[in-house]
Amino acid sequence: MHFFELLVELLLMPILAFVIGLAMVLMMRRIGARIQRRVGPPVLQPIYDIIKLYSKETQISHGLMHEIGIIMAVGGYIAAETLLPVPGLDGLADKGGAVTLAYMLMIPALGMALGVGQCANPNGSIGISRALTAMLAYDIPFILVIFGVSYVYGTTNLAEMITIQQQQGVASWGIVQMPLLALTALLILPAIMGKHPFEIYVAPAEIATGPMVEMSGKFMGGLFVMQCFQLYTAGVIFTTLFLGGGLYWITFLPKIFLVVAIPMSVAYLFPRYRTEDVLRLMWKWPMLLGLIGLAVVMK
Amino acid sequence: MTALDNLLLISAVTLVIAVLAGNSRVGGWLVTIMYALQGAALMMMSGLGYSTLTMVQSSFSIEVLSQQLLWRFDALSWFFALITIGAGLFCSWFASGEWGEKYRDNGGSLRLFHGALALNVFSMLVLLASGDLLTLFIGWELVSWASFLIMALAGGKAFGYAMRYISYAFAGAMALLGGLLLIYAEVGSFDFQSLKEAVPTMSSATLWLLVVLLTAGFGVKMAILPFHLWQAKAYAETPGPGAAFLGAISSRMGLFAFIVVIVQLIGISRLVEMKIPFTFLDAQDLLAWIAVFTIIIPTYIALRQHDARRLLAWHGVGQTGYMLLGIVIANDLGSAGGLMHVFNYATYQAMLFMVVIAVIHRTGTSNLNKLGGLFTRMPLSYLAMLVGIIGLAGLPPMNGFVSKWLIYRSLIVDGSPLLFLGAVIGTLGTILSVYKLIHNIFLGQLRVEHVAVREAPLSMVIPMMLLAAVVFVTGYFPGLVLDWTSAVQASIGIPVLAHHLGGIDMKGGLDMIWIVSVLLVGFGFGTLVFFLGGRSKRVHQLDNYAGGHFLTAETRYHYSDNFYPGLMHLIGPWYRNSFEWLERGLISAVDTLSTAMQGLYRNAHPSYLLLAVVVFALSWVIV
Amino acid sequence: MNLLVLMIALPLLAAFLLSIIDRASSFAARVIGPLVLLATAAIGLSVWSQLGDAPQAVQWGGFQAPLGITLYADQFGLLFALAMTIGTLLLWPRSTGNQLRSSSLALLLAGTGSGLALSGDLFNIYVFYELMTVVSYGLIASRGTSGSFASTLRYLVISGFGAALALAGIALVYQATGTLNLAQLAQVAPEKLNNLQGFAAFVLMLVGFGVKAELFPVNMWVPEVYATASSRVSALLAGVVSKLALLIIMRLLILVFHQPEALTVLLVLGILGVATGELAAWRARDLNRMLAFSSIGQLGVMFIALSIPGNAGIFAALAVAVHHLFLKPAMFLLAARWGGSIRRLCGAAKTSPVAAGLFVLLSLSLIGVPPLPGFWAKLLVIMPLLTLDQPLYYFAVFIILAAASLEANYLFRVVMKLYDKQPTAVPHKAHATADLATAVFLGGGLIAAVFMLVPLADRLDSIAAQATDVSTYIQTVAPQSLEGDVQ
Amino acid sequence: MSMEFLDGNTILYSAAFGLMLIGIGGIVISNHLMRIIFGIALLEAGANLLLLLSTYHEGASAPIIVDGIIPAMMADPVPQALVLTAIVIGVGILALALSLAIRVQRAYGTLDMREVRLRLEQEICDEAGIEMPSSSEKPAEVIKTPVNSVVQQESGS
Repeated sequence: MHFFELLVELLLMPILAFVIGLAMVLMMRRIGARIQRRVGPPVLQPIYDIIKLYSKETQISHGLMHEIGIIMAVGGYIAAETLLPVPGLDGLADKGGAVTLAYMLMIPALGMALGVGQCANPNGSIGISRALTAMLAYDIPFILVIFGVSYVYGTTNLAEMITIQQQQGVASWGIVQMPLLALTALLILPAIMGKHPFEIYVAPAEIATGPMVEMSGKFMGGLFVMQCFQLYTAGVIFTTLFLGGGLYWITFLPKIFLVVAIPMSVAYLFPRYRTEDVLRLMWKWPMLLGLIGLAVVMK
Repeated sequence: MTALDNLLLISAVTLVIAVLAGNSRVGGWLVTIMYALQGAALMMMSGLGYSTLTMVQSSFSIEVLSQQLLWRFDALSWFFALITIGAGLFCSWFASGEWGEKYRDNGGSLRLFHGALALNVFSMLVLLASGDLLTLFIGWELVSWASFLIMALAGGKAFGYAMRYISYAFAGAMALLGGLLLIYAEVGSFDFQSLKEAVPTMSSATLWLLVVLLTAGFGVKMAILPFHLWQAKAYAETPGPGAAFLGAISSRMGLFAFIVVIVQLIGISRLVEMKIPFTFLDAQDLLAWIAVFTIIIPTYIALRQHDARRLLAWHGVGQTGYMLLGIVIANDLGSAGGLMHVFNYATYQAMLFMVVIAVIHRTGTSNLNKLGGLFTRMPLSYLAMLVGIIGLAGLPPMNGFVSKWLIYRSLIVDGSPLLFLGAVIGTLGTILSVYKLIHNIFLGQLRVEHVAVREAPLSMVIPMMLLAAVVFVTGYFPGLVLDWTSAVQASIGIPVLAHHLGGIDMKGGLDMIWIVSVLLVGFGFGTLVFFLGGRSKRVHQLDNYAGGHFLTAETRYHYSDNFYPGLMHLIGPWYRNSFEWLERGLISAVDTLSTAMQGLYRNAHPSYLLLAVVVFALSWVIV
Repeated sequence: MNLLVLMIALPLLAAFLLSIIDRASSFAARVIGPLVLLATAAIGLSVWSQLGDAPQAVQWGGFQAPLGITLYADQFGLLFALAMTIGTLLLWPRSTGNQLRSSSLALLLAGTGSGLALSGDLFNIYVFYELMTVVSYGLIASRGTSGSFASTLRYLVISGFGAALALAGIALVYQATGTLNLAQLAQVAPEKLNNLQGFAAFVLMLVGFGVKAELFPVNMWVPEVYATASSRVSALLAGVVSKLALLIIMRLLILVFHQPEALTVLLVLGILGVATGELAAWRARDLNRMLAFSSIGQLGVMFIALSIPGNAGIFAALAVAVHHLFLKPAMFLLAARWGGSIRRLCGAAKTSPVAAGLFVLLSLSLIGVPPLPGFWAKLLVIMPLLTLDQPLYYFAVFIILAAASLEANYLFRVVMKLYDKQPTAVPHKAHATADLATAVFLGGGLIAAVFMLVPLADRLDSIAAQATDVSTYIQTVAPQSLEGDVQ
Repeated sequence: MSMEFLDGNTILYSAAFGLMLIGIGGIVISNHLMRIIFGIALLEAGANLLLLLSTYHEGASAPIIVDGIIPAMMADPVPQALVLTAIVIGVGILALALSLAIRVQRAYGTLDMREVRLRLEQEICDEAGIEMPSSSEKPAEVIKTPVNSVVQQESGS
């Protein structure tokens, strides 16, 4: 029965996402290490980290909202993954398209923000303020990208986008049809993932890791899990929009890893941007590219 | 007696009861029950909301100046009346308990408050029932002055803001009157139908004049740009639940009239034909752009507010832009989104105002820099506000998301990237701003003076919780509201949106039942994952460290003022108060003219010298 | 129909006899004035009830129409005569000094006013008008302050100037037609006055009679006089006397002058009156002058209404005039205790809640908020203006609407002050009972009008129709053709 | 036409209009109250003359029918009657004006119209308790503030 199949899909999708996300975290760390001429962590390090965090003795909770915040952060991503079609698993892709997904992804962010707020640590609040500002910075070009892609494919349904790209071959891939928009998306990808060089909101030396300042034990563990989802989601969205998604995991996985790896490797070369510089940067080049890209595709 | 007669009669009786018994302890509850009765009377006409009934006439009608004045309800009126009465009910409920007693103890006249609220509801119903352009104007004026009354109740500062409001509103009303009389001059009747028939033959110039006049008239009430200055301050200073009521529905009357006259009678398709010379734009684009700027500018003004009520009120102005945008786009998605947003917005805006007023009730301030950490003290209020801000920001799973999604989707279908971008910029600003709101009030450090604060009384919490339930349920099952909007779409003659209980069935549709369910399940799994970890130790709210130092309760470490310094560093200089300057410029112009005229009257001689010479020369020539 | 003559003669006679009666009994002198006016009003009403659709004319002094003194009573004229009588009765001046003089002046005002309203002869109109002017000088100066003398003198200068111009205008008319009887003029006007000379005569008479009707360039006396005269006198002048001057202009327009240029002049002067009056009122700091300026604006609206050709214009002007007739006196009565700086009015509503409530009502009606009568009156003016489809008329509509927004602003600034809770240094005085009662009566009239809109509008329409019926006028005054008699 | 313009009628009309013109000039230009009052008198005289002239015929006899003989050309009696009335009224008004002028002179000690106007304005303002609106040193306060603050500002000061 379809319903049962769907249920299995819904269960499977977050688990897959989590596993792939873990691998991505590992890859990121390895790339970072290589650029800094270090060896980098062993393969199972991310799993060790999570186990370690969840089994810590000292776990300070600052109240109910602190806990709910973490739950929202993880749960929101778990839900969001079911909207992301991957090979063989469409999940809920037809129940809510790209726009829904974009807004679903704000729920974990909001959860984290609320949790951090409850901690009453000024550094945490400052971090959230910066993170939200950064979101304002990258979401504007991001939304341009989503609009352009939806307009070109004539749908906001991600599964349909994949079908279109798969059926019509590489020439119909988003990256070929709208290279400028793809470039825009690539530029803002590190910011969406909250990674280098747009991580002023954690700035350990300045605001003591910002939102993470009061996170200990499983709270931190929750955020770690969230990070896995985050990387995975970013990779899959870009792949779906521009790289034809994937019919088979064998072609799909390299794409998403590549998508995450490329901007990361380049981004590691840059120093951290200040908040207002993030705004300035995001509203200048990606916006410009995005608008030109839109003008091209809408012509 | 038709159902509409009953409704208006009950509403009038409510007004009488409010005036007679408003001051007594039971008076408020009595009035609240009367609102419930109004709701019941409205439900007698619920066929309007489900397209099984097209129109309910009032048996009351008079003939003035050889004009037959008519009152009737159609689906649009019914939909707006539902929101109006709902807002009245919840606000009156909210006001009837402790809030009212405190208001009275502080020297306020509860009789006047309930009276003004009932008058507002009554006049809005009269406006919604208007059956021709003249009754529309009469209702319009009634509504304007009724809201003036409730705004001015607080006295002091509120007088100034109410005065500003009425200056705007009356000028707008005069523009409207000009427009309506122009229609009369062109069409020869105030009848809706004859206007509709005459529109195709009207010249473009006349139509432009009409659209400008009418949009200005309606726009003042909606507070669209550039008439947005009055609203936030006036609403914010309205006493207690009055602010919630005004915020929820009052300026929606402008939208109602806009829909009736511009969308229904003149028609968006006619607007598309009206090109602006030397540009690629037409009248529809112009309106859409006004709507987008109405979204962006007030939202970012809201971001800078320090007062919770002002912040919400400014968002109210911004949210109007979404409704107008959706309705101006006028395809099935957009108009449904715009209409649905009216309902959704009313629910969460009323609730948010109620929370803020509950906070004021308990702490005595709505200054965002003087609050904090109230989550542990007022958890239910916090929950209501959380639901409200998720709705206001337009995130799933609340109803605000659905209406905004519809509007976004309509813009994608319409192929208007810049409008879309503007709408999203507004949403992002809203997210920033509402986080600041909830953070500064409920999260962070609890102030020492607020340690003893208790949860708001039940008379306040219950309406909030009910509204929160509405916000969530209509987000879960948007079909409930979409049924009504579809009836409205059918009745005003725009394409009807095909929908089901969960949302919209189309290519790239939306099914909120699935989305919300999966979100809830996701949260469930999140909880599971969370409790997999070891036991956490709950520390006291005031047990805090920063930079290795213990922070005592006396130290103010709540990060609240200038919450987004990075952003303000960049966009701060863009706040130039240009519209304030414009307003002041206009006032000084009138003032200068006025001084000149007084001078003219004081120095009589030169003027009649001129006249005498003219007259004399004239008669000399003749004789 | 000697009743008609009585309407004019009775108050005049009483005025002259008053000082004699006073010697006999001062009480009798005090009550006789109001009683006479009451009787006059009763006479007027009985005439009204007899009148029906047929106007009546009376030749006074035994001569026939062109030579004798003609009185012409249609509902239109009678309405204003009654307004004069009843208005004077309601606004009976109460002088602190010489009450006897004030009383006889008031009686004279009522008599001359009625005479003005009922006259069917241009020269009688001039005479009554001049008498009324002199009486109003007396009334203004009766307050006895140096300011009232000075403002009377300044008023006199403008008025004298106007009167002379009106006389010159009459001379021009007589020169062209050889008659001053309105009925005869109505007969010959189309051929003899439809030229530049006729136009010049019209302008001269408009300016002349316009002085009292607060017409734009000759209304400079208005703010000074209303600020210095006692409030009852201001109420009389602004409310009633100005309408009589308006009546003359209406009569002239209907019967004698039909040039389109005349309408344009009215329109332009009306627009200027509205614009200047309302703008000046916006910055007024005291209630009396604010009301004075606003009444200039209101009369400007009436002139704009008059510039609408045909029945609609008269109907509209009549409606606005009647509305103003109720409203302005009430406002001036309220201003009696609230004169002086608006700033001082803080919290006055607490001392006199009824008066404050009434002021709000009157303000709402004045700015034209439906469903109050002011709105419908305004509607009657604007609706025909827009159908005329000319730029200047559109502009007039714009001015009227813009002026209403200004009005809303400045009147509600006052209302805000009234309800302001801040205490003031000077305690507020409650209104005199008589003032307040009269104002409440007038305000009640406005509210009653809301419920009787339809019959009221019909009645005004029929009055306007009767007034514009030139042929009936001619036939009523002089059934036989007078062509031969004219030299 | 060219010959006619010097005939009696023209001269008389010129006189009437001239009188009026001088009268208006007197009212408008002069500042002294007496001159203004005389201006009014002249203006009225001119208007009366104009009224008389309206039916003036050179050489007409008085409109009195003696022994049933109707003169060939009779002057129109109506304007004459009217002018008489007008003169009476005019004289009355003139007297009133003069008496008022005396009162004003006593109160203000001046007959200069500008002075009187200023004093009058001052008196009205004093009575109302407001400042004179147009003193050149003080710029209007309202200009700097929006509508809503006019109310506050007035109550504040």
